[in-house]
Parts: sequence; C-alpha cells; structure tokens
Amino acid sequence: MTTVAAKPAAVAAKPATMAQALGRALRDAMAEDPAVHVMGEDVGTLGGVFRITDGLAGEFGDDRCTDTPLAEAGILGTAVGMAMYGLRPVVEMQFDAFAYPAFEQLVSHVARMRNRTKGRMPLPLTVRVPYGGGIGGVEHHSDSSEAYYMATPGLHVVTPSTVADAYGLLRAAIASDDPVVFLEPKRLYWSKADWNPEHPLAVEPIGRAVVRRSGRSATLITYGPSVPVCLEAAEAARAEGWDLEVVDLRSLVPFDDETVCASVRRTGRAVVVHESGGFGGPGGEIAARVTERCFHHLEAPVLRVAGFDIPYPPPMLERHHLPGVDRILDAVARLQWEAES
Amino acid sequence: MTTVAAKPAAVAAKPATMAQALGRALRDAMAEDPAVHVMGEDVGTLGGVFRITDGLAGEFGDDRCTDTPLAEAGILGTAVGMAMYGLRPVVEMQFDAFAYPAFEQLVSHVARMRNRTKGRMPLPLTVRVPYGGGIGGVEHHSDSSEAYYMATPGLHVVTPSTVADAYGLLRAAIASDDPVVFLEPKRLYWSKADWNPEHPLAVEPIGRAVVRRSGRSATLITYGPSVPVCLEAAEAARAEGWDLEVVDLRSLVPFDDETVCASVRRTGRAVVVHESGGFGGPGGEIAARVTERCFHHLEAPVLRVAGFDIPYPPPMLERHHLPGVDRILDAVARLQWEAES
Amino acid sequence: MKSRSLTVMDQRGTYRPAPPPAWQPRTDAAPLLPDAEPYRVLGTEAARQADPGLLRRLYAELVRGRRYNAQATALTKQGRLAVYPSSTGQEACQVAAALALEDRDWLFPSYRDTLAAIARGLDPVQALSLLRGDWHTGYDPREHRIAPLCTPLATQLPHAVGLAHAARLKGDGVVALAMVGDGGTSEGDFHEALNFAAVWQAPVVFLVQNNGFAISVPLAKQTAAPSLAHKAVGYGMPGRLVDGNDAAALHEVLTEAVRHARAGGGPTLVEAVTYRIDAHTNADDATRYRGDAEVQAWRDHDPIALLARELTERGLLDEEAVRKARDDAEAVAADLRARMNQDPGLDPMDLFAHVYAEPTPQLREQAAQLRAELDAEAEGTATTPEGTGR
Amino acid sequence: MKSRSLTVMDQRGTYRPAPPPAWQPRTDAAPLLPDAEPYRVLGTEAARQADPGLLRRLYAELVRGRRYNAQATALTKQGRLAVYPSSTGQEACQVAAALALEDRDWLFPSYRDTLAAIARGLDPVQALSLLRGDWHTGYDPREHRIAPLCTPLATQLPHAVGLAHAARLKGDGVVALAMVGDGGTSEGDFHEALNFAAVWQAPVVFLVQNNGFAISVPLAKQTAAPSLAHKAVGYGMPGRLVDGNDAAALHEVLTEAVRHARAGGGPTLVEAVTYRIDAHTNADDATRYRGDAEVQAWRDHDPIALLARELTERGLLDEEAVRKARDDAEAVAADLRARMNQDPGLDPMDLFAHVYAEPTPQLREQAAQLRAELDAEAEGTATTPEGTGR
Ligand SMILES: Cc1ncc(C[n+]2csc(CCOP(=O)(O)OP(=O)(O)O)c2C)c(N)n1
Ligand SMILES: Cc1ncc(C[n+]2csc(CCOP(=O)(O)OP(=O)(O)O)c2C)c(N)n1
Ligand SMILES: [Mg+2]
Ligand SMILES: [Mg+2]
Repeated sequence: MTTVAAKPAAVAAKPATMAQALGRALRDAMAEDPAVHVMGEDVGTLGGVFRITDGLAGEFGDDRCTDTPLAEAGILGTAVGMAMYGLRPVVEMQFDAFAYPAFEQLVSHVARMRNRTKGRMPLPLTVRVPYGGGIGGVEHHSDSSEAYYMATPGLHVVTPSTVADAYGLLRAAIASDDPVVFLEPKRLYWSKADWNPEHPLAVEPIGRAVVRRSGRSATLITYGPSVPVCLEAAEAARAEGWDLEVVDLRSLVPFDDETVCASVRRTGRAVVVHESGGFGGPGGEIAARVTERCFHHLEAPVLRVAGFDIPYPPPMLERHHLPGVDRILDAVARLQWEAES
Repeated sequence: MTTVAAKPAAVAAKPATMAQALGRALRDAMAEDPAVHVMGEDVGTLGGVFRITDGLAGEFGDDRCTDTPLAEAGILGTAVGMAMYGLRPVVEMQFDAFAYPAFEQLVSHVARMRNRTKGRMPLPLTVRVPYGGGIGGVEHHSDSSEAYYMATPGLHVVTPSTVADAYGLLRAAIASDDPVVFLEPKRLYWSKADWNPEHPLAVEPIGRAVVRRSGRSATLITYGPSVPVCLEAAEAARAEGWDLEVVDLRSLVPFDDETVCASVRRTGRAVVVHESGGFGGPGGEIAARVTERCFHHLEAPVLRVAGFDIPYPPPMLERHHLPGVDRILDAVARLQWEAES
Repeated sequence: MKSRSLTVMDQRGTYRPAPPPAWQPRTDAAPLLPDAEPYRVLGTEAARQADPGLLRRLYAELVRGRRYNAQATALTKQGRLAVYPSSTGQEACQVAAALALEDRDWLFPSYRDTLAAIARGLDPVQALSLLRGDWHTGYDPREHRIAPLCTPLATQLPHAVGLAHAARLKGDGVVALAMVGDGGTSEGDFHEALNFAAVWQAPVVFLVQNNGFAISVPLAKQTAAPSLAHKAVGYGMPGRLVDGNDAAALHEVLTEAVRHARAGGGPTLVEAVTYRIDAHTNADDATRYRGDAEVQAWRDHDPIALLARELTERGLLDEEAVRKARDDAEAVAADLRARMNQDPGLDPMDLFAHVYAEPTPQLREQAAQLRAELDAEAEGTATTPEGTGR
Repeated sequence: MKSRSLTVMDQRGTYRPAPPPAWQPRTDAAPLLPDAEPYRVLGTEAARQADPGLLRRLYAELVRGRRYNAQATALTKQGRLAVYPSSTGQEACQVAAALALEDRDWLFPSYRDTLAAIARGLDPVQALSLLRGDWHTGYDPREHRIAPLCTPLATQLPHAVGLAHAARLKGDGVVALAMVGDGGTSEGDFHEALNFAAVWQAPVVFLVQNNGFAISVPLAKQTAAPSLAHKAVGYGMPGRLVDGNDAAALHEVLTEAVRHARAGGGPTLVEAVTYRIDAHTNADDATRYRGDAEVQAWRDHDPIALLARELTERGLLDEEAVRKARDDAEAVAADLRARMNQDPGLDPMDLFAHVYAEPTPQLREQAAQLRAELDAEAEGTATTPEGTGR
C-alpha cells in the first residue's frame, strides 16, 4: 500500500496508519464533547470491522459507542432523532454498498432537515462510509458511491487521502453543524505517515483543496484513494518530460473552484482521476465546471480517467478496472501537446 | 401546460394526453404478453394517483395489475423475484422521492443481476418513476432523481417528452431484456397531442436522441420536462437573432453521443438544460463528454442551465427554481458571440 | 401447517432437554399480545369513572378539530392550500395523541396529523405551511417539541426513537409519541424503528391510526396479521388495540403508555381502529374504492357523537356547552380563514439561506444570479416574469 | 403497562359493542405463535419414528459439510479464496434446508450458505466463485434453482417472495426457501418480504439461522422479542422455533412448512437456534466478543454428535458407515482443493460483456480501451503491467 507523507510532526513522531488517525479523531472528539456519540454495526465490542472504533466503547461506555441492531436505515434514522435532541452522532456504515438501505433517510431527511425548518433544526451528524476498491473485497464491498452524495444538496461530502487529513477532516466533520458524508478510502486505511500521537494534528477546514505536488505541464484533479496513484503517475511522468501538478480535492461538497481553477489556469491542461464510474460520476461535474471557468486557458479538453461504467468487478479482475498510472499517463498523452508546440 | 406535437397519426386523430399514452402503452404491452405485470401502490382499483394504470385491473385482473402493500423496497424486491421467474414486471413508484426506499434493491440487485450471473439471469423489469416539479407538489413530490440512476451501471434511464414518445419508449422499455428506469415528467402528464387510438404509435428504440428543432446558432441539449421549455426558448430566441437547435435526449443511458455531437459540431455552441440540480447533475456529464468530443468545434464552453443546488422548493417558490425561458436565453447570451464575429 | 399437529410433534413433552445455551426467551409473550377486540370506554361501565373535566375537554377539542378539518378542506377549494389530507373521523386519535403528552414530550406527526399538532397548541397557520406551500416546516420543532410533519411514510418513526433514546440517556424524562397510518406499518422503517425502540427500551409510544385504507388500498391488502397491534410481540413490546373513535379509551391507553415509557418501561405499540370519512385528500376520489354504506356505518360510530352521547347521558353536556364548543370552533375557523387569505410574504432568497449553516461558494453564486433576476423583474425589465418554468 | 390492569380496563366485559366496521381479525393469533421452547426430535421419542434412511443421509451430509467448511477455510489461508464465512456448527440448518426442497423448488441463500447450495447439488467450485473472487455468481441460478448467494443482508428475501408469487400465479407448485441470519431479521427488507409473503399467501418458507451473533453483536442487542419466530404473528403467518442443531427436527419442520406452502397454505417463518463455532469469517477475531466457555457449551450440543448419538443408540451407525462418510468427505475436500488450485482462466473482457444485453456505445469504447491495454501488456510494451491500481 502506498505510503503518503503527512505534515511533519513536532517531536517524537512515529508512524501511524490512517485507520489509527481516524480512531484518534473519534476519541478526541468524544473526549472534548460529550454530545458526540458513535454508533453502528460492530463498532462497540469489536471496534468495527476495520478497527477504527477500537477502544471507544471501553473508554466511553456502550451508551457513547453503541453496537446497534443490523439495520442501516434504522441507524441513520435514529441518529437523526438523536441529533434533533442535541447530540452529535457519528454513524459508521460498515461498507459503501451497505449504506444504500439508509439512502432514503440520507436524502429525504438528513440532507433536508436544516433547510426544511429554515435553519431552526440543524443536524450535526457525520456518516462515515468506508469506500472504494483495491482491497480484494467480494461483491458489494468496493463501491464508490460519491456521485450519489454529491448530487444531494444539503450534504457535505469529504474524503481524506493522507493520515493527517484523516484526522483533521474527521474532526472538522464532527464539529460541523451540518451533516457530512465522510468517505474513507478503504485501501488507504493501512497507509502510514509519521505523526506525534501526543500532539494530534490540526483540524482541517472543510471545503479547501490542496496542491499535493506542484507542476507546470498539466493538472491532475483527484481525491481520496486516487491521490497516491496520481502522485505516483506524476513521478512516472517526469520520464516523459511532463511536470504534473496534483490537486487533492478533499472536499467534493463544497467544491473548491478557486484552488482547482487557479491550477488549471496555470497549467492549461487537466485530467480528472477517480475510481468511481466515469458516466455520471464526479469527473463530469468537475470537468464541466473547470471548462466553464477556464475555457480560454485550456489547450485541450479536460479529460477523465475513471472506473469503467460497470458494476464493481470481482477481486480477481479489479486491477483492470481501477485507474492506474498507465491509464493516467495515457490520458496525459492525449492532452494535445502537439497543438501547443 | 405546453402542448407538444406528436407524429401525425394516420386517420381520425384526436387529442390524447401523455398520461393516456402511457396507460395505453401498458395496456397494449399487457395484451400482447401475458408475462407483463403491473404493480405498485394504488395502481389497481384506483388506477394510480395519476390514473396512468386506470382500467388495467379491470381488464386484466388483480393478479396482472396489483395493489401492493405500501413498501417500495418490497415492491421492487418482489418484482426482482418475479422477473427471475420469467415475468416482466412494470413497477410504479408513486412519486420520485418515494422511490428512495427502493434504492438499495435498485442499485445492489436490479442493476447487477445480469452482470452478476454472466448474463444467465437477465432482469426484464421497468420501474416507472413520475419525476420533476412544476405541479405545485408539497415536499418530496417534485424531485429530479435522474443523476442517481445515471450513475448506476446496469440500468437504462429513459424519459419521454412527447405523447408519442411516452407510448413508444414505454413499450420499448417493457420489451427490453434489461431493467429500465422510466422517468415520467409529471408536469407533462396532461400535455396533449393528436393521435389515433386505433393505431398506436410506433415503439421507439431506446438510446437515440432526436433533434426536435433544427437551428444553426447553438444547440440546447435537454430531455423530459425541459424539452417544451427549450422549444419555447428557441422560439423566443428568434427575436434576438439566434436560431437554436433543440436536441431531446430521450435516453440518458445509453447516451446518444452521435446525435448530440453532430449537432454541437454543426452549431459550435451548446447549453445543457435540465430541472435537476446542477452540481453533480446530468449536465456535468453531458457538458464534459461533449467537450471531450467536440473541443475544437466549440466557440464557447458548454454551459448549463439547471435547478439550483438546493432541496426542491415549496410550491410557492418553485417558479424561481425551475429553469425557464429567460434563464436559458441568458445562458445563450453568454456563449461568447463577440469572440466569433 | 394450518393445524400445529406435525407428525411427531405430538410426541413432545416426554423428553425435554434444556434449550441450547444461546437461546432464552427475553420476554414472556403473553402480556405483549393485544386484546382480541378494540378497547372501549365510552358506553361501558368504565366511562362512569372517567374524569368529567377530561371528557368535556375532549369534546371541545373534537368539535374544534372537525371544524378545522372542514375549514382546511375549504381552503384548498379557494387555492389557499396546495393540498389537504383531512382527519375528519379520526379527530379522537389526533386529540388524544396531543393530550396524552406533557409539555416536555415530543410529538412526531405524519403528513395527516396537523390536527394533532394544533391540539398540542401549535398555531394552525404555522402547522399548515407544508400544505399551503409557503415553506416545508412552518414552525420551530424545538420550541413546540413537534417534529416536522413527515411526508415520506414511517420515516419519522426512527427519528422519534433516536430522540427518545437521547432524552433517556440525558435522564430528561421525556417521551416521544410517533404517529403512523396502517399503510405506513408496511414500510421497512416501521420495523427498524420498533426494533431499535425495544432493544434500547426507548421511551416512545407508537400510535398507528388504522383508518382502513392507504389511499385506495384496503387493510386486507396491507396485512394478513390478526391486528396491527399484534406486530408488537415480534419486537418484544406490548401491543394495545383501541377503538380509535373512542376519545376516552384512546386518552386512557395513550396516557398509560406514555406513563409506562416515562417510568422506564420501554415502548408500546397502540393500534387505534378508526376511519377516514373524507377522501384521502381533496385531490382524491374515494368513490373509486369504497361504497357509501361503509362510510355511513362509520358515521354511525362517529367520535364526536359517541362522546356527546356519553356526556349527555351523564348530564355533562347541555345546550350551552354545545353552543360554546361550536362558537369556539367557528372563531378558530374564521381566524384561520382570515389569516390564510393574507399574503405569506415570501422571500425567494430564502431558497439559499438554509441549505447549509454557511452557503457554499456555489450557492452564493446562484443566489447572486437569482438576486439579479429578481431585481431585473422588479425593474420591469424581464419580458415574462410570471408563470411556472419562466 | 407491564401489567395489563389499566385503571378502568378491569370494568370491561360488562358492555361490549360490536367492533367498528373496518376491524376484523383476519387470522386467529394463537396457532401462529411458536412453541415456548425449540422443537427437538433427536433424543426424544419422536426420533424413534424418523426414517432411518433419512437420518443416515443427513449424517453423511453433515460430515461432508463440516469437511467442506474446514477445507474452504484452509483455502483462504492459501490465498485461494478472498474470504470464507464458515457454517461450521450450523451444518444441520444448511443440509436440512437443501433436503427439504424438491428439485423444482428454489433456494435463496445468504452469503454464508454455500453449504446449503452444495448440499442441493451445486458444484462447490461454482458455489465458491463469489468468495474466490473470480466472478460474483459462478453458476446458472435457473439451472440449479439457486438464487445468487446474497451479500447485502435480507435483500434476497423479497426476491424469494416475488419468485414464489410468480410461480403460484403460474400454478407451478414451486416453493421458495429463503435463508437469513438473526442479524438480518432487523433489516427493513425482512419485514417487507414477510409482509408481502403473507398478504399474497406466497409459497415461501423463511429460515432464520439464529446463531446468536451478527458478526460481534449478540442477539440481545439485536432484538428484545421472546424469539425471532414470534415475529411471524405480526405478519399473520405461523412461526416455528426449532433446535437448529437437530437435523431431524429441522428436516421435519422445514419439510412440513414446504408441504404447507405447496398446498396453498402460505408462508412460514422458521427460527433455527444454532451457533457459529468458527469466527464470522477467516478475517474475524471471535475472541474479541465471546468466551471459550460459550463455544464449548455449543460444541457439546454439536449437530453431528447429536445425530451420531441417536444413530448409534439405534444401531444405525457402525464403524463402516462412519468411515465411509469420512472417506466420502475427504474425497470431496481433495477434489475441491485440487480444482481450486487451478487457474480459473479469466477473461478481463467479460467485465463489459454482461452489463447489458447489448453493450452501450460507451461500454464498447471502454472495452476497446481495455482490449488495447491488454494487447500492449501481452506484447510486453507496458512498463508496469502488474499490481493493483496500475
Ligand atoms: C415512502 C412513501 N411512499 C408513498 C407515499 C405516497 N402516499 C402518501 S399517503 C399514502 C397512503 C398512506 O396510508 P396510511 O399509512 O394508511 O395513512 P393514511 O393516509 O391513511 O393516514 C401514500 C401511499 C409516501 N408519502 N411515502
Ligand atoms: C445490508 C448489509 N449490512 C451490513 C452487512 C455487513 N455484514 C456482513 S455479515 C454481517 C452480520 C450478519 O449477521 P447475521 O444476519 O446474524 O448472519 P450470520 O453472519 O450470523 O450468518 C454484517 C453486518 C451486509 N452484508 N449487508
Ligand atoms: Mg390509512
Ligand atoms: Mg447470526
């Protein structure tokens, strides 16, 4: 698994995984604010199937970290009621595809409660969804469902790609007075970075993209599990003479037009990269809005490298589906370099 | 309500509404193929809240047109089982937002059954969803949910804008060996066209867009409820000196790149128009793919006129939300005409 | 399996090993089962013991509620409401639900339950926002402890459970009462809510108004259960079957269920057997799915008439009281009529104000666009300012 | 409301008006209720009457099933399976479910039920496609009348109801048997499926394998019901509680429920009380949530041992038969091992072949792209052909 560098920690830094950073974020949030409650399937005694919530039930008790009955609509629906009463529930969906039973609660209630009540009933609620493939998961365990959430006004949609962001963005999500769908890239759970567990990392504001790598030839616009792949592609591209910039969106909603467009205006070329299926996926929105805003800076159309428009493949075939370095470089090659020179 | 002209009928034509055409399509399909079963809430005795299924229970009996218990996941889930046994269920969801409880069945099963079984278990199943606003519906009765369905590989997504297409496309959907989400624009239910009820209209192939109005200045790419609005805008645009082409997609999946791109290559300018929210909505995909394919033909970026990125407004405010003629003309005006001349 | 005599089952009893270790019944099923017939108070001995003040209060509320339903339906004809789902015939359920609660408790109404919200003290004009179409929820849920009127059926039931659970964790002694129709019991959310409530022993009362129909679909196509109250046993909570047109019986059963919940006894499922006298909404044609005779039979079991008869027999209702109730109801209707005729004074810019705590940059752009359009419209420069879709 | 003595409820009985017109109980609740204790055959008088041939057949299948579970778990260690959810300890449920069905009937397994599919005659290699990861469903559901192994819990239950309903409409005499875990009963789809089944009187049998846990979550956090079988009454169908480690009892109850469904009697809910001896899957650490003592208690109630004891006591099982069963199981395991070590021979182009009956133009483009990549890879021109994400 790719190792992603985080912000350097002050003292006595040691390697931590993204999974640990997420767990730490939950712990710190619970310790700071008694209104924060964690709930979901197997989050208590077991500590979650990915062990993100490990130790929370022990530290804060079953009422703060609760093993619920096995019913996702019920989990999210009761969390809505808890938020209505002033709590800050953090819900874990066990896998991407197992969030679908809660879709109605999410779309019809979570996303609309504040607006419905003219702001009188905000819903501070975080829905953690482990998402994406690359872990050899069997059917229904590797979906990229961000397109559904992006198309639902009223939700924030956030996804980290580094250990530091995992901590900082999850803290910000829990602190937000709005509902946040927090997408955790499963295959980065075991990615590592040095950090100092005594000095937890900063809370990151929601809604700002970051340039993970500066470059001048073209911009790779990406997020979550595809960030390390893009960074790898950018390294490989040097051999071809391309100096690629990599923008990590971090937040799909709100969308940071400013950072993205500043980069594309500089480079004049862009490729959007994500695992989610291409058709109707996030890349269409991103390419369209970049084109609307940067049309006269573009030397070539904004291209997309995405998962195929197919149900997520079985483990033995997933490598053919996932956008990899070669596919990204192929797309970069199609950015009409001849036209420029 | 706007009246849309259908193909001229042979003899004794008289006006029919889109609602009637849909009902007739169901009737004819049921009469031709005993495997076709209609099911949903209130579709039997009542004939549906929009009366689309009026008379079917009387003609074909309760077992062919069935009032189900009130549970959308159950309706779609049992329809899956019926299709597995060789029937061709046509499911009615009462309103757009009330299809969400069935989302998991749709995404996790309906869309995947054929692929999951390597083609051995196709699912010939039609899900009729009345969608969109403009009818003064209270909360949850006016959603445009097509972005969710477009982002789900394995589904066909079809939507008529004329009386003739309502008949022709619904027949094709029911005849299809694949699952089709058939989106019915509620506010066109009472739109009328002349047709001859003795000679039902042709079955339209799924996957082909049509040029509803030819023009040379720019292309309006649209579908469903926005087609009449675009045609109206095209008429109004003549006063401004613009000759607009209007492409009615009819099928969002598969997408007819050929027809759309041929038009845009001719006109050099395009605006995508739909009611669905802009961010993460269908327009992003459409603008992106048109730009990818027609970049050097474009005089201006492909623009989008869409619903705002907000939960659907209450009836008294919906007119401010819906893309109307003025907003379309504003977008056309922003297509950088100066740059050309 | 209609009879339980499986071939060798009769042999049982001779040898009974202990149950396997993981299996123990957690509750005794018998006390969870509802009565075989709906519970009644009016017209029975029990009514003699009921508090006269309560009965008179219920009567006044029912009369006012019926008038409110008639007025709201009339307002749809005048285009003042987008739609109105009447609770005529179900006023006893609506009023009893409201009156069973203390001030600190929460009510979770469905889309049909504006009357319950009003009986709880909510301003009718605020209650009607959703159906008038000026906004979705027209009141502050926290101020009134009334959750938003809920359109997607049964989806507010898990909210009630979560809220009650949170209140219990805080030790606030707050109870939630959630309302759902017979049709709504078929939804998955009903099941999940009741199960969570029972597992958490949440202080929540579920009131099913079984009015015989889900729009046009009769109960027999909705369930094959002995009663909807029987569903309780599958969750390990008590089920109660009540005559939904008997305001006194309802008030007693609901009050007892609320008290039980508050005392830490956990949730109760109450089925109130009633009837919707009006069509589903003003837009519905009920003659398509039911006959006059059936409606008439239920008119003969009218909640107001049942209560009036009891009160009259006991000398608790004189002409004066009847007139007072009627006048009071007329005043409420007149006030509603007058205020619903006023322009709600909407600001289209509100469309962007409450989607998030802070509007996103995208929403700020869109708000600016609408602002410009409205300004242009105000200046009269827009060619066609009116009409849907323009 | 723990005791049913509401203040005035005691007064009832003196006056009992007819129930309101819309309310009639549709079924008598009493026969729907399960027994207070799980039904047993083995070790009881009833076992004496059981068919010796059937008992011996069950024994051989259980032994084979246990060996299959062990082999499949071993294959995960060798990287031949992506994951394996073992049914060790639950073999009696698996085998009885398969054997209760006729050839024309349909089985709807959950993700844990490969053994049931195999006991029904499916090739283990085909059954394991999902868990091996070479495809999702590795067999033709229509050929074997086995629905795809279903990962999202309880979601296949409505499919079973729909299929059974369709079969009934065609008059085919086909029954569907659908399997779900104790955890799965909490899902909305469980509720909706059972309700549809009862309303439609569909010929379907629901088998809940209550193995005490949903991954780590024990039954007490899943439900407060007297038993899961008690849920049946809320749908108006009979509920049956069976010892899930007693193959003879299960076979009898399931066969009877299938017969009842085939005869037009409608659905039955069967709860089999059993235990998962292995961890949830090879990836799970069961020591985090349960103790050895509990596992040992269940080992003492082992389905194979229970059956072997009965057979031995009746002189129906000699060493020869034991050895034959074991040899047979070993042969099956060896065959499975050998075949799972073979390359499944996958064609990546299959990714595009079955999404639709006809690939969309978009999929044709994407297939061409992958084809070109694969060709380049084959020619060795690709720089880094291997590895996830490349
Ligand atoms: C999830 C959902 N599905 C469908 C509808 C459409 N609908 C509105 S009312 C209604 C019938 C409700 O019946 P019931 O629950 O008995 O309540 P009642 O109308 O009788 O008060 C239906 C199907 C809805 N509002 N929500
Ligand atoms: C809808 C859904 N939610 C969550 C999961 C993840 N998951 C897989 S197995 C399991 C526990 C299942 O428990 P139970 O139903 O008792 O079956 P068992 O594993 O004991 O056979 C969970 C939560 C899933 N597969 N589907
Ligand atoms: Mg009803
Ligand atoms: Mg289990």
